[in-house]
Amino acid sequence: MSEFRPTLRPVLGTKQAVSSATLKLSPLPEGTIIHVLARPGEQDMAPFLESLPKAAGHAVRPVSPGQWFIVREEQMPHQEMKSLFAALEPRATGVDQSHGRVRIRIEGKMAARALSKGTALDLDPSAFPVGQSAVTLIGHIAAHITRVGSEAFEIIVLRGFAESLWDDLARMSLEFS
Amino acid sequence: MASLVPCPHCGQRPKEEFTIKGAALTRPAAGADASDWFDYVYLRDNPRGAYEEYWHHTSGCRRWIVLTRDTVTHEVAASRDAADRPRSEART
Amino acid sequence: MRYSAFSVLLNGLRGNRNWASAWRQPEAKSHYDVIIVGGGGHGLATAYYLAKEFGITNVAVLEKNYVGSGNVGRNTTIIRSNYLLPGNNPFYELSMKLWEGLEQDFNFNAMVSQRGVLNLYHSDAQRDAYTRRGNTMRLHGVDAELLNREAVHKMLPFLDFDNARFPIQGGLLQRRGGTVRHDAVAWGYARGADSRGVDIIQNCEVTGIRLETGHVTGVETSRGFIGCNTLALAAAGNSSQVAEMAGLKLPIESHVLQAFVSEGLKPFIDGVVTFGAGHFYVSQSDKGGLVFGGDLDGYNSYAQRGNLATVEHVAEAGKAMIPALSRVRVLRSWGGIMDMSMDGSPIIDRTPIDNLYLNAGWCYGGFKATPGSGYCFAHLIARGTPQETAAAFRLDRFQRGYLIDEKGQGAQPNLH
Amino acid sequence: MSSYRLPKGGLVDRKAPLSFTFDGRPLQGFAGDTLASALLANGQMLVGRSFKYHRPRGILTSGAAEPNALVTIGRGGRTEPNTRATVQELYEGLAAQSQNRWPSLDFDIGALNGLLSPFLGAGFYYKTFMWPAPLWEKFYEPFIRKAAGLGKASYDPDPDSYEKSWAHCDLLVIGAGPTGLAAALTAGRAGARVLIVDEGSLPGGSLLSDSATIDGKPAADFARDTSAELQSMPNVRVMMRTTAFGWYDGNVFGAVERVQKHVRDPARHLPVERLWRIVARHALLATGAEERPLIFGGNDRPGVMMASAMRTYLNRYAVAPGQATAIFTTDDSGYALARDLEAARVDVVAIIDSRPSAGVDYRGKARLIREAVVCRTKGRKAISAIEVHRGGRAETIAIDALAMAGGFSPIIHLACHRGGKPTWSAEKVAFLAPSGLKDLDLAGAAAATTDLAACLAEGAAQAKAIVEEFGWSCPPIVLPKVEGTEGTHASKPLWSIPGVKGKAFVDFQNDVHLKDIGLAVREGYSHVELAKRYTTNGMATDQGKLSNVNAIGLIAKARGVSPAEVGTTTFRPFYTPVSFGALTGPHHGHQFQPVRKSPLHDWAKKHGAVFVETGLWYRSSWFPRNGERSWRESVDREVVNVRQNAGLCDVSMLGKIEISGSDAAEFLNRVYCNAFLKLPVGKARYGLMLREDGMIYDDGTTSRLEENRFFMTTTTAYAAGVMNHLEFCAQALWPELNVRLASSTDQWAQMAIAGPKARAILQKIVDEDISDAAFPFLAAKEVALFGGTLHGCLFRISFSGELAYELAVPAGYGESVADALMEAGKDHGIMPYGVEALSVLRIEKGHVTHNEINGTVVPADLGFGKMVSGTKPDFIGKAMLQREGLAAPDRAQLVGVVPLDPKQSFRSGSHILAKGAAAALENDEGYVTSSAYSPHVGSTIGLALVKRGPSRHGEEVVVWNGLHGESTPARLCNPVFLDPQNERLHV
Repeated sequence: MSEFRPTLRPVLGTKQAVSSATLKLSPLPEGTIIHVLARPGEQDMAPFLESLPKAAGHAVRPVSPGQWFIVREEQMPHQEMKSLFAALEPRATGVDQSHGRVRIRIEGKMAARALSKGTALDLDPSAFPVGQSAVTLIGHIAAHITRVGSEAFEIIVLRGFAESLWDDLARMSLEFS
Repeated sequence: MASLVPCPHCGQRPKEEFTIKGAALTRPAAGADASDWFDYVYLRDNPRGAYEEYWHHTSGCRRWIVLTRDTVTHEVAASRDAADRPRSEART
Repeated sequence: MRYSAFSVLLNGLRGNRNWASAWRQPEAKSHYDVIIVGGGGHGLATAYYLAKEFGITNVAVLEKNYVGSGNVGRNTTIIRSNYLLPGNNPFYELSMKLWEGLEQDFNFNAMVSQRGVLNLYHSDAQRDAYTRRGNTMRLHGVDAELLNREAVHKMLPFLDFDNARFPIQGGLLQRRGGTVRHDAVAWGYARGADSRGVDIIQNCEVTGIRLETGHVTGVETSRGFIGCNTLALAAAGNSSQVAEMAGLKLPIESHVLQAFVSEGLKPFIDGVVTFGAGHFYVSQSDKGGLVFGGDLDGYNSYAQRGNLATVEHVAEAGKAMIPALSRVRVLRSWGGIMDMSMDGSPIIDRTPIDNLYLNAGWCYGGFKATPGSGYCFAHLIARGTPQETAAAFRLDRFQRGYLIDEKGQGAQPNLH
Repeated sequence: MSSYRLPKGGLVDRKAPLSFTFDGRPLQGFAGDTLASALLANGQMLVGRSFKYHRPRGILTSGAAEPNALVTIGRGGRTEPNTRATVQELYEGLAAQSQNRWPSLDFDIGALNGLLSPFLGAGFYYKTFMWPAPLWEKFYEPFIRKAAGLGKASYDPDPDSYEKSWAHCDLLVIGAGPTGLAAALTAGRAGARVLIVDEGSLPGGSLLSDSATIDGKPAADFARDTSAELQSMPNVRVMMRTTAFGWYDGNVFGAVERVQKHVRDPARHLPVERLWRIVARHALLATGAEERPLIFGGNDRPGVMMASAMRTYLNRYAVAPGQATAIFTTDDSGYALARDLEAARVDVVAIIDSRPSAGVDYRGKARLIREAVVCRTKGRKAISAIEVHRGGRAETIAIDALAMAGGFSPIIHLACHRGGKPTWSAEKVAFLAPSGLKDLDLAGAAAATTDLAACLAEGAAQAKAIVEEFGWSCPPIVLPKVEGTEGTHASKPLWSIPGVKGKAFVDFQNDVHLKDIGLAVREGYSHVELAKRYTTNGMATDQGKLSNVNAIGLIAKARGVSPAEVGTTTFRPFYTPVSFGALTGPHHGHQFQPVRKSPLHDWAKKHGAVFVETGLWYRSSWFPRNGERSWRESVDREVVNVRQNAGLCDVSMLGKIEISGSDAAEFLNRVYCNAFLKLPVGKARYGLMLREDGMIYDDGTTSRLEENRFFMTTTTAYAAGVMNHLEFCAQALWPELNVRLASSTDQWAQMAIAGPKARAILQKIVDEDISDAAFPFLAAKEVALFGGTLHGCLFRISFSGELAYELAVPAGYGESVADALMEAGKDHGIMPYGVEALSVLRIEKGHVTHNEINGTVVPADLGFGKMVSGTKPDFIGKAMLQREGLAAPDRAQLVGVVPLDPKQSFRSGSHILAKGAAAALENDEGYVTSSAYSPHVGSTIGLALVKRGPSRHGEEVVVWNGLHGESTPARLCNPVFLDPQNERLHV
């Protein structure tokens, strides 16, 4: 069946974006997410990851000590990913999470207020500035939050929970939509 | 504090983001005799006051941490990553 | 003074001026045959049965606070004998049988009310587990019924049968299970023991255990030294602290378990119901409050208070089980300190010190076990041999590998 | 006469009339009214019946402490019993019902209990109802239960929504009265993040009831202007209708916001209540004080009211309590009330002051009776007269309303929630907050400061100190000028009143009266906790806000000690009751827990799957087809088809963990009880993971994809637990090992393709050669699909006992690949199969799951004894596994079991008895862990854990299920019912 072309089925494909003057909730394309795990004792690899030649158009998100996500809008070809993984060794291991995790964007004046209905993070810009990431519970679902703009957040969640989290975020946004 | 837990990596986080294992004891060496193992697995000092225990930031950074917490006031005196060996390996 | 309808009538007509004190406030003697540490339910029950069943009356119960100031006054008042393992079930059934005759026995109305305990199941696996449990009960002659969804619906139509995340498939029912007015249990045993000569000494904290050549000679207390031939510890919640005074380290952790009561309501729910898809169990007191609880906070604690995360966790399970609870208001929450043992089952045994006896590790089985625990502990102290239904509650079972692990969670107390 | 609305004044909006009903009677109020003020304005003084004696009760307070005026409001799923009329805001169409009366509020049969009261004293029920024993449950108790309780809850589900939210601030101010407003203003102007919460609908607290002027304008206007300034600050958040109900560890406060409890038709996009968890760097309690009742005969009669409440109704709601009022006071607050009443042209007949002299100079018209007490009231459903004692002389004075001022108790509730004990101040005649509290202070009346100007100053000063501590610089404080108020000096405690006649209530709602307290002390229940529990004093819905301190005073008097020695009962959350709805937020019904969806969920759906909840997942149980009349038919078909052709099963929810690093193999060697060090690259191995206590924790296959890269699978149920456990081992036990763990459960759509035709089907989409030679049993590797357009992992492992593979592909392509496999297998008769069929297949093969791995079995119990490495120096569980009990000869161990008569059946959970043995616990030999109908065997088969099981193959036993009245003769046998030589795996 070498003529068969498998088709991607985005998990939030059927979800309608929530949009109002003060809040916008939208699914991000299922592009590339690579989980980078440094070996124990390895020093901060963020600069190295930022500098990766292949990293053009990538963003690096801290996850936890010695762990990062590399994210980008487009899918990464198999070979390109293989060579990226090779470039990481032996300092770190790369694990493909492009399908294991899904990205959602929530932005607008009320985005932080809406998120506060789920997370205990203090989202005041003084405590959670642009570029900062954290893994936290949103309601009952664990997710990775990054402030990507003064009033914009990117949320990364496990694929299996993506629909539930989306529905929760939509409910949390109701007041502002 | 058992309401907000100071994660050495993530700062103050709510209890529900964590999984609690219990007494932070040092696992005996492979060849240790049965009584050491029994002590490690089953016996607890269960003190009133300062207590070292393992918490896991399950819905956060997923690191295991060691909290030094008071079992009467719930105040947390210290919090460190479990991989950072305590000053003394001596079992309490 | 014996309590009866007549005595209530008579004293009522005399303006209730002649009621005697329910128990004396004696000064401690210098020496007793038996000293029991802990004036909670188990300690008082032990004293009561020592005096009544085994004729040992030169007994003191030492309580650091007031009678019943521990978990006997801080629980959700449930009694049941629906245990899974042969090591547990006969003991809790003995306790149940004692509950059934208790009030006439100690002449105090503790409002023993057998309105049934129903454990809901939501999956085939839970159903099978309850089938196994129910059959253990039946094998021991304990009443048990496995209800299907329809039968549960008929019994409790207001549970969530329409919109549940984890639909109710049925439940395991023990009709003889129910509730008891918790404080009255402590008071009834205290009054019963006192009337048989036991000295109940409140505000008397044990600060040390005096040992001579591996033998207990007495206890140091906030009221001075008191000697004894036999020392019996029934200080659940603080077992580790008291045992440490004798140099013993126990397979026990102290954890806080919260309980709650709602505003008073006209009859809303009759028996006890436990949720199978979350941590929630509820009954309604004779006063009208819904009394409910859930899971441990999960951390070691000696503070009789918990935190909000657990409160919300319990409330969520409650409304998931009974949607109509939504507008019912919760009045008060409190915490009890559980003696959580390493396999979830209790200890009633001798100790390496020959005249020191231990009653501990009740986890949250403590209240329902009160009469059985008192009787079996008294039996052990009086006869030197374990009462047959409590024979498995050995202190050395952990070391020897004969565990009684109902939940199969292993050596992690906060999971039992 | 009765209460009525004054022609002018108050903060109600007379241009906005509101209609409401009480017990069906249509009444009118104004916007700004509470239900209580509106009832009083309509002359409705009788609002409820008491708990035990069903005495007529009126409105006692104007706030949260109200013990009497509890009503049921709302209809259907919005029914709210026990609602305090004193805090419920009036809205158009509000329907209120009185409670605990039958047939009507005016004529209540229950009132007969009053006649029996001599026999219904404290704890009477502990002394009787014991004979004959059976009657307790059959008669006495049902009667008591029916009589007890207050309002009636509805069984209808709640139509409204709730939510939760977090908030963070530098300073949390609790209470927006004078003290709180001054504090918030000071901290806000300094630039700190301030959150101020108040349970009321308007900021101002006592200012709204005060006739004083501040900087020349009415106190209420000062409150309005101050809150307006606060609202305008970006760093300040004012939250009204929000009650802080609890103080928790970490300086976290629980609060509930009543977003839409003051409207008839809640807007759909907003919750009716919102639960807040507020994280505060510091908190200031400005919660004010509660006035204490006085304990004289008939102090519960409608028309008797707290002095401060009467003043609130008068000044804030323009409601007069009556036409001839009297004031019974022990402090100066009574005189302020007298002045305001007279200003409103309400006749004050007398002021009865228990003290020889007042701290203020009263110039009003009322007759002033010093060193006197009210010892009883008269009247039926409303007060008509009081009996005043002065010296030896008694005098009856006709009145229609009585105010009582027994002194003030600071509201320190929250400050005591974390274990601190209140301290008694003889000087202030009050219990004060525990000393040495961390990150929390009290100010104003909550700290027993009573003078208005002093409260404003104290609030500002405390806030200044706090924010300066945090490093803000505070602009100088300008205190406003307060006029028209006198300080109310501490009252002279008057715990019990000489010559009291009739029932003098301490706890109004629970009908605990003076004699009950005395009785409790006499009977030995003199410890404050015992007295509470014995008399139920302080256990009503108001949690003793009005009664506790008076009870303590009475106990102290009876015991001849000071209140300090008696101490208080424990203050516990909640300050005022909180609804389940608020505590639950959105997490109920289907939202109780999130749903975790397999990437193949919709694929299964389109093949007609019946789903079942498995943890948070939904798994497909079976795939019914037209003409199949029962689930058994479908499952049998799926099972037979796997054995004859091939089936496709979604196993995506198995836990998957990628383990890498140069020590990965060593790591696995320590976490599994069997050997993994030498597992070849390209091979999978079944592994058993033990707990440190030697019991089996979980099982699964782990494959070595590269020298230093492993792919572990876990059971679905334990996936999360295993990951936590492995992280514990890697981080806490052996941080020196170079190993990294990544959960990739959600990355892969995983399919089991099982059956004799599996290879033929799979080969159509897999590029590599997967012949038995090239890809034998337990082979594992990364493969290319569809000519290299997609890459995945292929494992030749089998749960069914057939030739089988598990294929993992990127989740987003899962459905597409499953479609391709169904297409490729069409001619081979491929069918989807669900977990029910999977279960039958594995039972036939004797494979265990968590039905058997029940947390109390060691490897040997399940026939895995030989797997346990004897050579490895260490692995989790090794040491404890050596205990004698875990090798005891009579341990329950795994066997198969079949009914002697194939037509007979048995269920999981049935117990095993020796043939002929009586059904008794001492004869219990074990139990059936799993059972199913086996098309292969042609009968029900089961797996069981039975004492000495392996040595008893062939023995006849009885499978006993007393719950269903079943007793099935059966035979123990080898647990492997199919292909014990594993030939089918290797084709």
